Amino acid sequence: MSIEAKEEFRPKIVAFCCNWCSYAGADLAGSSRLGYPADVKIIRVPCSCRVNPMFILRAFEKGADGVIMCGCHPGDCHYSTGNYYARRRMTLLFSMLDYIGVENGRTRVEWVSAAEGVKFSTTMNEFVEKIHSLGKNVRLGDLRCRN
Amino acid sequence: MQELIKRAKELLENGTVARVLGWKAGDLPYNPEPAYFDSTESLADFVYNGFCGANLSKYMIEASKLEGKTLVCLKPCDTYSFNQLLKEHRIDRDKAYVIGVGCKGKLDIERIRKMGIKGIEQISGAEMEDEADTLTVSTIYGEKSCKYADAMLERCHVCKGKEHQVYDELIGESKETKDADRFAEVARIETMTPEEKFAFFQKELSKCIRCNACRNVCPACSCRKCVFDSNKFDSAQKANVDSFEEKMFHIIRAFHVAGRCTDCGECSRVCPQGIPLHLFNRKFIKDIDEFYGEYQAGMDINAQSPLTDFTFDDVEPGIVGERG
Amino acid sequence: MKYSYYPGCTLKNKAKALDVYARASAKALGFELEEIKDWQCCGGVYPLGSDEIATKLSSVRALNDAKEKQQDLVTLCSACHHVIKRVNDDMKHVEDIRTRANNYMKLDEPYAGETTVLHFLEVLRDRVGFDKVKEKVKNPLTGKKIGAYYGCLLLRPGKILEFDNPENPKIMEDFIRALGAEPVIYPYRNECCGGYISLKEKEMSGNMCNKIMESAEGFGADLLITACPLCLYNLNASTQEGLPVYYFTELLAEALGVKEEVEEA
Amino acid sequence: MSKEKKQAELIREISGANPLKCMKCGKCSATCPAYAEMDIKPHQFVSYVANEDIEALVQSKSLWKCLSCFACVERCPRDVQPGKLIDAARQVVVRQRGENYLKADEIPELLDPELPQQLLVSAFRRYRR
Amino acid sequence: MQRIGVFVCHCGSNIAATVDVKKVAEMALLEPGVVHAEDYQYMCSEAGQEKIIEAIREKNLTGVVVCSCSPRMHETTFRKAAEKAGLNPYMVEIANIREHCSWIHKDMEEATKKAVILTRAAIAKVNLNTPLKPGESRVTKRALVIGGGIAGIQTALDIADAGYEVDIVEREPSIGGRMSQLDKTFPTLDCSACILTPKMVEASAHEKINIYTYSEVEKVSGFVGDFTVDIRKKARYVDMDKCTGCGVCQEKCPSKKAPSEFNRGLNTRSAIYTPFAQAIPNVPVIDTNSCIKFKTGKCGVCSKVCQAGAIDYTQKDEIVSQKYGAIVVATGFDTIKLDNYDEYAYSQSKDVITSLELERIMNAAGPTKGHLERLSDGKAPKEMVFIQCVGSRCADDRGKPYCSKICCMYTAKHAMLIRDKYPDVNVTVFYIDVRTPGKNFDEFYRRAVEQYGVNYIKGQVGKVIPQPNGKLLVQGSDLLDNRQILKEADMVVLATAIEPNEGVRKIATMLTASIDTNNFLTEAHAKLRPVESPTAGIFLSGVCQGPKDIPETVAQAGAAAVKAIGLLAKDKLLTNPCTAQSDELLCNGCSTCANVCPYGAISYEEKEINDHGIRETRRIAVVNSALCQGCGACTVTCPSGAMDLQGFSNRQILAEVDAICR
Repeated sequence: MSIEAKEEFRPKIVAFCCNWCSYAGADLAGSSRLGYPADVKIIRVPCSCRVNPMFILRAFEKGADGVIMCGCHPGDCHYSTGNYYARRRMTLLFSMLDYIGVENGRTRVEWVSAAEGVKFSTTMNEFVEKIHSLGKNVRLGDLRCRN
Repeated sequence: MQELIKRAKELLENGTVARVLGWKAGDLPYNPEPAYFDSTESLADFVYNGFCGANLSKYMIEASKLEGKTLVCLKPCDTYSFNQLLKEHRIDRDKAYVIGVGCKGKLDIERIRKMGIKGIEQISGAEMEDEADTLTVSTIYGEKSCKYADAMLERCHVCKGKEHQVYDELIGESKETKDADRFAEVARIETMTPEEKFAFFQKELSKCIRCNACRNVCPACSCRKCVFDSNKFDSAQKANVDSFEEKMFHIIRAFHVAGRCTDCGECSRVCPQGIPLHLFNRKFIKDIDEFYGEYQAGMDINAQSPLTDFTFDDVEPGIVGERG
Repeated sequence: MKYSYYPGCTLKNKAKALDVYARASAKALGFELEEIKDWQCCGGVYPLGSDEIATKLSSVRALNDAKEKQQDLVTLCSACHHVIKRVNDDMKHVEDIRTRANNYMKLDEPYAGETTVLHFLEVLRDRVGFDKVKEKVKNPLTGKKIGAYYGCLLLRPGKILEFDNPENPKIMEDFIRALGAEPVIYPYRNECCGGYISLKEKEMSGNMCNKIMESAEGFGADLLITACPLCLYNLNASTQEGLPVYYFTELLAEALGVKEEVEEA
Repeated sequence: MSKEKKQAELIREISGANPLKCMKCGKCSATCPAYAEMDIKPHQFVSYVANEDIEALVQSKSLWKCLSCFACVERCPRDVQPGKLIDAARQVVVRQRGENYLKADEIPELLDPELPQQLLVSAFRRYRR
Repeated sequence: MQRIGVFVCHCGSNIAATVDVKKVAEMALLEPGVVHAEDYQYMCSEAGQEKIIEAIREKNLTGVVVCSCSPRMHETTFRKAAEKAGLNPYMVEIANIREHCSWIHKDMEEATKKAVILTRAAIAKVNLNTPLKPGESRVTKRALVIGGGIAGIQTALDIADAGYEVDIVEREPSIGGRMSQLDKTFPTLDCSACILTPKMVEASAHEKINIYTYSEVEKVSGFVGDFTVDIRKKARYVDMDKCTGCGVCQEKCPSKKAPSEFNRGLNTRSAIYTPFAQAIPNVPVIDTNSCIKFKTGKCGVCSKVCQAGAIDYTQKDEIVSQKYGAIVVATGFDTIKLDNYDEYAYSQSKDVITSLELERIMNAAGPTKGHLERLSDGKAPKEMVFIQCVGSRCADDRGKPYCSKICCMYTAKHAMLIRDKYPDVNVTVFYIDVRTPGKNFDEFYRRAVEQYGVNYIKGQVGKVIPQPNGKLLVQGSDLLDNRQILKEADMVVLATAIEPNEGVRKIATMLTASIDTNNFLTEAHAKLRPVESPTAGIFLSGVCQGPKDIPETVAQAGAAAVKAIGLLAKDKLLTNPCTAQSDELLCNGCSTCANVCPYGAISYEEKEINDHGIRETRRIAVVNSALCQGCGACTVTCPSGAMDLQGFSNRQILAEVDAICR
């Protein structure tokens, strides 16, 4: 590596995981030693329907480069219907972010069951790779910078 | 207007209503403002003309707490907001006597100014009774005129229709003024590159001075205490700094009213900076229509709002990336 | 109904019968095959290598031509069908191939697998309907016991070709029934005839074809039908006293009563 | 990286198949219609690539006996797709050595009047650069 | 300001090998509110917990962060320790630096950095934690067992023997399940019916057990200790009380063409039928799809011949609603459909059969009265080929990715039984691996080879080719001899993969129990809580959780019963205090929250409110914390932010976000 080489980009990635499926899926990825980059930090929520769009916007505003939400597969929600509401909320939020010019790849929803350690790990690897390809998130931190 | 005043007087006199919620003339010919009239005498100040754009439904929240019934004048589009507030138990139907007033499109003074008409002293042609489709504006520079339709608010060009959704009686004729596609501008933005989109919104939002006029006027923003003023989210407005709500205010606000916004257009109408705020709300409406089927807030009081509803095979959030 | 049609080189030459009977039958059944302009040979085999682009371009051209005309693309020869269908699948699902192919092609609008590729038999089954075909049959082939020989290229890989159940197909049997004949189901109908191996290893493909013939004969077939010129060649060339083998379109034309007019023309 | 390792990698890349998924059930060899003619059997192909034993593969006459009939691809329960591996190996040979299994001057004597174009075209594609 | 103690666990080397635990503790001390930080070998050990207790007492801690394994492992342990020291247990948060950090990262520096951030987030959360107190809920002392196979029967018997009421719901007209269809069982070759029927009888005679056959679970609501379940009792058209089980109706029924489900469709049964002779209850049902009376209105023979007058064509489905404290799922399995495996000619030849069909053929009550014969021509076979792993261990979407576990053993059993009874029949088994982990299992398989001369060939079959002469040509691999085999056989038996019974996904959804991509119900912990669902009050018995043989199923059924008994023995349960709460000063009373609440826990009240001196009556949302399960759906839908979730409040989550993104 040359001396001028820029510091390697290490994205900040927040993952919201529901307690019953995805958090357990992440635990399974851990106990199965299925690695994914350390850039991903998980926040435990009871259900994907607990994830307020404000949390996601806040993460971006505070400098997150990507936010992913994981919940139980539709139909398998521990609370029966939570992920269905979450699905609508996130669809609309992501669409809005896309609309204001925030790269769509920075947000993602994935349904990961407690048995899907492999899927959790692959998803996170993919997502981090995607964020790498998008680079640092400047837009959401920057929406109202008067130039 | 005279018929309206006459009827209001009758209702006040026979005790059906305790007050009238309408508009009174402002200090300029084009800025009438919402007002209560609690006596027949006070109705002398009552006006109803092309500049009475203000949506009075939201005032019914406070009026519902007052003694007696309130006569409220609602234009066809205002009735959607009224219904939505009814649905959310924010207003009391029994406390309102709704007169559906006619509407032939409301005027936007900014549009008139943009046509280069400045120094306005008098405007004629804006009265409900006026048949002509021309506005005559006398200015300090002499008399100018323009087409009524050209001076209309953006929202009137995409009018939801001349039918009142709720009323006790109707007074006055309404006109269908729709001559544009409601989602055309949203669709245009959707086709931009991310860079263009961002530049567009950054430019618009940078004008915001956080005066909260949009929030104050919005019939969906009727919370007793706004989350931006609440410490529950650590987002309370302190100084006007480069902080969370500063950047995200309009997006969060749009999300809060998603599925509840009737697209009444008041936010854009009152914005002193002329930010096209309705473009946020309309984006949600367009998405909701496309993803979950057409839905008009305030139309059917018993319909389930799209954000408190679901189907087992709703689209996945990934659709956003897939449709490009 | 009009379809774009990709005949392929063999059908312009040794397998004219496959082509002309198909066209005549299509006319009788009320649809038209519009041959796409300046088509180029598909290459005969699908280039399996994921880094092969140039060899896929002739298919992309044909596919894009159909797309521009907003028509489905109909094929007849099993090999062409196999190649074009798989290239289309690549264009639809493999980003790398799509990008590189489009870079070569320099089209106004990139091609991304929009065209539907249909084999002539699929048109009969899914668009015309075998019921309809049956109605139009003038000379039912009653009493004929016909074995369908599918070969490999129409069926496999099943997930991409989506032609029929690759291990137990029935489209040709249904076709045979529609013509008024009796299908003979025999287990070797989806086993390989040897394909291009016959160029250098006649004996090998001969053995394989003999197995097919024996099996079909053993289950009582009087004749075989196929959609592939190479299968027909191998089956004919390598078996001395085997069953006669026809293109399925010839029997179709016969049943529809248009065979003679073709032959006269 | 050794040459064989490179070639093994190239074969994996060209074929898009992963030999490590193989569970050694032998269904490919049970399926192959050209089995008898092959010196290296289809299931062995998979382990040769996995073990990066490419020289032997490249010498194998099996490369030229595979019919591309996709029966092994269709039936493989592990999605290893031996047929693709074989084709990729064939590609490696024709590309790197410039060695054509079918030479132009061989052709006339192989022709017969009934032979369809398709056969020539296919054989060319499979056997030559 | 909180006084927070941070405790970093080494977990032996599980954490300490990749995370610099000292550094984590050191960095934690720099965070606001942290007054104590230490690391220790095993925090969950007695000594580790003691350290926490000591620190709470000595340093007057108001909050605790334990950096350790997943909260799903030891959250309760540490909360209990805190409680011992007099701290509200909900003032404890876990930073998961094992499953989410040390186990998935290799680089020490990187893992340590991440651990520091995860700790920081937990500290930020604890700073905003408030003491919570769980409520109480009652326990209904009755259990429901869904499925009346050997798993369900065993579970029901064990729970009932402990003195609790149990209901079994069985979809079929009789209990007995898959085991009742088997002829013999491995590795002892007991007759399956001989060991099963006494259990069936015991269950039906048990005073604490109530059996609903020909019934299905329709709706489930409630939660652990207090489920309400609607059971649909499908109309039998036969009065259970009047019927004497004489069987005359079945004999006289003129419609005898319906395929027998019990015999896997290999023969037929009458329209009014009991599935098999030892059925419990021994009361037939009328299959309206094949009954002439139902199809044409004419017939009525069964009604005429029934001496007891038990036939009732007007019977309707009935819904029974019942309360339960615990629910055990024992829905069992079926063999997969073989549509994707036509290379084995199952649909082309009657002589290619599944192993379960062979069980019926070998059984004296089966379609051939127990004679081994070809279904195509009734001839006795001379050559039999068994193919293993049909649809199991598949990486593509044709089959199942898992090993079905029981096939190796039952194939050895079949091979042995055939060689024993018909010594002139040659038996060949194509296998990929022979898997015999179990007591006396390998010995059993070796007996098949050594004593009975079964020919085992390592290699899969590529194609089964029906021959014009009626024989089957089996084309397979012999990998050890490196040759392709062509073997002519009279019958081919496919060791077909098993899959969870159809409909289990629907049941899982009703129970909100998690289920994996293969439709097996997920256990609460793969190793430590194998018979419990992550959903409290739901227990797993038998193959619905994963492939298993009979002894394993019975063992698991007993284990599930014990878990259910443990729950039913309690009078009251502590409820999760992490419930939603509405801030009455902020609530608009708009009813949006009630719309999304899955538990109907939110209602509205007109309440006198004092809002900073303004007194008014407002419509406000009230959460019933006994019903609220704490999902949080309401909190996000609430436009004013009045609704918040205790333990996962908006401010807590935002603090975590901020700490991570800092």
